[in-house]
Amino acid sequence: MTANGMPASTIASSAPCAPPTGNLVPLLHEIRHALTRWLEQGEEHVIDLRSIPLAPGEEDSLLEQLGEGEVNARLSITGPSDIIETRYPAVWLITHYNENESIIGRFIEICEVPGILKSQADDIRAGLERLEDQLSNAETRA
Amino acid sequence: MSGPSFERGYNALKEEIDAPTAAFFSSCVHCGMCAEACLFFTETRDPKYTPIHKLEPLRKVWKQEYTFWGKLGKALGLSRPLTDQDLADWESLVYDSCTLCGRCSMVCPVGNDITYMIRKLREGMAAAGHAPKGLIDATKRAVTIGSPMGVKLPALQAQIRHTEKEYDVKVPMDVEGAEYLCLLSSMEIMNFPEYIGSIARIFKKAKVSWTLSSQAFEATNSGIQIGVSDIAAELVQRIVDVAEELKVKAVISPECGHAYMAIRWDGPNLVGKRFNFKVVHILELLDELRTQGRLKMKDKEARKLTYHDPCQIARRGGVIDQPRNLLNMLADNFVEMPETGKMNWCCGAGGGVSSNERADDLRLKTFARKKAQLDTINVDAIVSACSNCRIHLEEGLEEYHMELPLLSLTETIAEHLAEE
Amino acid sequence: MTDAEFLLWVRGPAFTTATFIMCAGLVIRFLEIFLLGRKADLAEARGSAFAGGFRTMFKRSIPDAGSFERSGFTLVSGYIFHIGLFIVIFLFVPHILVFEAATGLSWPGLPSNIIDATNVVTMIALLAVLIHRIKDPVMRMLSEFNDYLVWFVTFLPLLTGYLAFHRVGLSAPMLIGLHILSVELLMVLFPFTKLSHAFTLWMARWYNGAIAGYKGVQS
Amino acid sequence: MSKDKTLGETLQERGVSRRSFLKFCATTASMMALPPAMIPVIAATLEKLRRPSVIWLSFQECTGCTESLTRSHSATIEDLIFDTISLDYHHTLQAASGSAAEHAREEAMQENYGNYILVVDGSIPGENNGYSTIAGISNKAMLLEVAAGAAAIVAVGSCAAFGGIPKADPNPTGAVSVSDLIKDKPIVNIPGCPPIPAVITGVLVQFLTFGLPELDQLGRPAAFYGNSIHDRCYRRPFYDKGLFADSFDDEGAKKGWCLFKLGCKGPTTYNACATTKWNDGTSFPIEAGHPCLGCSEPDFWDAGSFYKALSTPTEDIGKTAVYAGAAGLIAGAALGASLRARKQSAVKNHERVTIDDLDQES
Repeated sequence: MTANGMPASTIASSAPCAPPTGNLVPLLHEIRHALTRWLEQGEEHVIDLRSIPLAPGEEDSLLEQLGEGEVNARLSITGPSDIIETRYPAVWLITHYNENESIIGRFIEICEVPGILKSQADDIRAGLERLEDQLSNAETRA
Repeated sequence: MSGPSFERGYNALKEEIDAPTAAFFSSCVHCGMCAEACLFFTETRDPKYTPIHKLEPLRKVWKQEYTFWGKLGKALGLSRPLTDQDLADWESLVYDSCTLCGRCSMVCPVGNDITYMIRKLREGMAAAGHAPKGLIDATKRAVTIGSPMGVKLPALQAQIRHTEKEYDVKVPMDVEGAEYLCLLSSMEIMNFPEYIGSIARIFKKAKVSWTLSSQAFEATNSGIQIGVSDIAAELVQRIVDVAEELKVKAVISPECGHAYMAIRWDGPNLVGKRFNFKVVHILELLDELRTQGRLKMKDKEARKLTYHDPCQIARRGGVIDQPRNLLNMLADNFVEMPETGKMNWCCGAGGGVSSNERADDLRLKTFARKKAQLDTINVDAIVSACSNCRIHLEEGLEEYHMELPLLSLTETIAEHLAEE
Repeated sequence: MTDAEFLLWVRGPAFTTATFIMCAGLVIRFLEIFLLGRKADLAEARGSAFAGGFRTMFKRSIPDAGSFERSGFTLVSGYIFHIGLFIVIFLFVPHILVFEAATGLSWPGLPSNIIDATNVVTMIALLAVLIHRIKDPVMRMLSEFNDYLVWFVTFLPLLTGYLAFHRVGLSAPMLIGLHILSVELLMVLFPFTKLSHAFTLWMARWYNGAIAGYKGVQS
Repeated sequence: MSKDKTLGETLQERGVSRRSFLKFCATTASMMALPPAMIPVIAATLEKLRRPSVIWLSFQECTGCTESLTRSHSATIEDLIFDTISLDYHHTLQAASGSAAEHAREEAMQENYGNYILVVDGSIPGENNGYSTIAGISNKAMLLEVAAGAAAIVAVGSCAAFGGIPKADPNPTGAVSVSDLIKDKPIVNIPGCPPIPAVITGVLVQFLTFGLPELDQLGRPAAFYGNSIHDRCYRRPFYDKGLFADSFDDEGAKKGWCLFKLGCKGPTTYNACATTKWNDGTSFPIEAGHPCLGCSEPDFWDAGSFYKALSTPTEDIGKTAVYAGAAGLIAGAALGASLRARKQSAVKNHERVTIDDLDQES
């Protein structure tokens, strides 16, 4: 067993069913390299899972191997988006859904916090306006 | 008499080309492997001695006469037709540097029988007047005198008298109804008369009914070597006439390999009819006598022996096992040369090369191949079965300062015959 | 003509034309040789012409030890490229489908990457053969335009096949089209060049073996 | 919605959050097969974009392309797309009809002359007006008229891009593609029968964001048509291993082996099906067990049977070989007879050679 509580052989043995494209292990290595680079240079990295040919089942297998960690956030932005920190800190799985809950995009981001999770300056500004409006309305009423 | 002419030669080549020739030329991919099978190339490294290259004139005629594209190319003036000068240029390649040994025909990966085609090319060369002087003279002697070496009957009779006296045997002559008509080569009469005594003794012991003929004792056939089937047929016909006249069951070819080829395989095709008698090589007959228990030896040859396969007997004639059976009966220490039997190297003098003085130097040069073969086995004596090979082997051994006795297989058997 | 139109043309009219020329040409070549005929042998047979011919047809594929020693390069490179050609032509699944389309016969193929590796080896062997042909005095003397042409049209499909498999440079339809076109060039030239040795050598070996077999001679 | 406001302003007005916009940019980049690093650039450009006018012309077509686009389930994205453009004329979709519709087209052309984007689906028939006219105007005349004022043309679907099914042999209407008629405008081809909806929208976004995209030899945006189906196919390892399904229900088919033998045109078909997939990324034909038809390639309809392997000849070679053999037999026999005659005459011309004939001197 590894420190993660996962058998060391899992990666190899749980290798996908159906025709393996062989892209799974390289992908995990890409994540490993990205983590190293983040630690050394603070460089962030994004992987678009759509851009990589994966056989049916391979993506599930990848998600299974990444697992779920401490953070699990759901955004409501024209259809939901799930931001999950995987078992490996700083490895984030971001899944965008449309309003019908169909997946329209899936990314792996290596960073402290995915940008989309942070509050955005424009939204903060709009929020501030709303708060001020609310307060002035309250004052008027009062 | 119209004399030789290019037209007659060209016509002869057109006559000679057949389906096998066309298949052979169609298949040659110019891989060059035949060169390494030819002792004229291996001993000189001169590319012009590549066997398939020696056939260029014949190939040209095939291409321009018997292929659609070749004919078209010739008609459009795209390819140069064959000229008399081409034949003249090729004369020495076709006669001096090919012994018709057939080794190239064995290694060709696409299966071309190059030797078969050289024989055909010589037909055109001779008709065009491009045969070597030595061969022409030998052929003339064969036709006019009855032997290429000019041996006449009295000479043979003298040798017979000498033999009968020395070995106390009778040499039957012109015996009608004998089982076998025995043929000789003039070299045997002139250079190796012991051969006559040897067969006389063997046949006496083995109780073989045989005879010589005063009308047709010569078995060699210069017509084949020079490449004139008309003359070759005439020479074969003499033997056929005698064999039929004496009502023999079979004709015995002498040791001479080329004579065997002439009478056994080419003979019926030259005269255009099947023989009503059999033709056997002396070694075939001796081996048959051995299996019948009619050959009894008094002792064995103590020397370490090897056997030189004459090309026309072994590779081209198919008599390979018989001499070995006989040698194993005769000797305890018989060893093979490397590349033996059907792949043996020619001595360098067959196919008319020995009758062609112009080729003498080249012939002796190529003997280096045989020397190299002999050097690997270190024997006490060489046995062979072809007077032409024997003469050239002796010359070669002398040229290369090798002290090796050279034996005739038939004669050696005779020497070891049990007394009774 | 777009790449797709080109591919359709080589798979359609061009392939039909090439097939017609090759098949008709080979039959003509065969008859051109065969109808020259040969005289019956009147000498008493010692062996069987049929057995000899049949044996030599196959036995001549295995050279004697002496030839291996003396013509080793020619033999080894020849073996490699001929076996390579056989594997690449007959054991690549897309090729088998072509034979199946033409004859209805099918057989199992090899994995594509093995074919690819074989193709590379075959090309290297062919290049070696070419260099040998240019450098060896005997082969240089014997060689004529036809020999180099035959080399070229044999090499070309291997090269275009490699490029098509690895999609180098051009679009896939163009690469596959060029590959098929190079094969069509080979097919068209097949009956009229030394390429036809692939068929006539069986006749040549047959005749050689039959002549020898009749005489009871080993060949 | 005003045409003068930037997209950023419009979205803000509608209360679409910045996060939503970032999500849109991320999924669009993914769809366009752009590296994730491009997401901020897309965001910055789109934000400042003013909605251009779009005129959509439909000629000899089956409405499959429009269906593909509008029936797509990823409604949000397409909504956003249409927020970025002003679709001023699309006679299949628009409420107005008859002369009112044509009037809308003319107005849009006049207002935005030289700046609007022309989208075309369907091929254009030949000279005979009877094949297809709209409001009495032949397709060709309408295309030439509208194209004259367009900034760029997007040919949607295989018909507009390459002539498609109407152009299939023997092409009864004399159908041609947009690029056959228009030579002086930038044309982006989005072939497919139909094209992947996300690709249609993706190209539009890419076009609006970065201008004319990088095109291949056939005028297709390299971002979507840069790889063949075969190159990106998840069944590719089976092709490499030589494992093929021989029929639709054999073991190989069940195990998901390569469909090459069943006629898959993946190796020569350039499209994004294998990665973008269909129905919101659910699947694509090969994943559903059917070989690629190559519908986004020129003349796909004429490439022999859909189920004939790509490597095989399209015509009947077996029959050709038999005919060739017969022809060869006849020609060969005639040739052989003439060769035999030549040889016979040589035999007849033979003069017996005697010893006196041997010496050239004699």
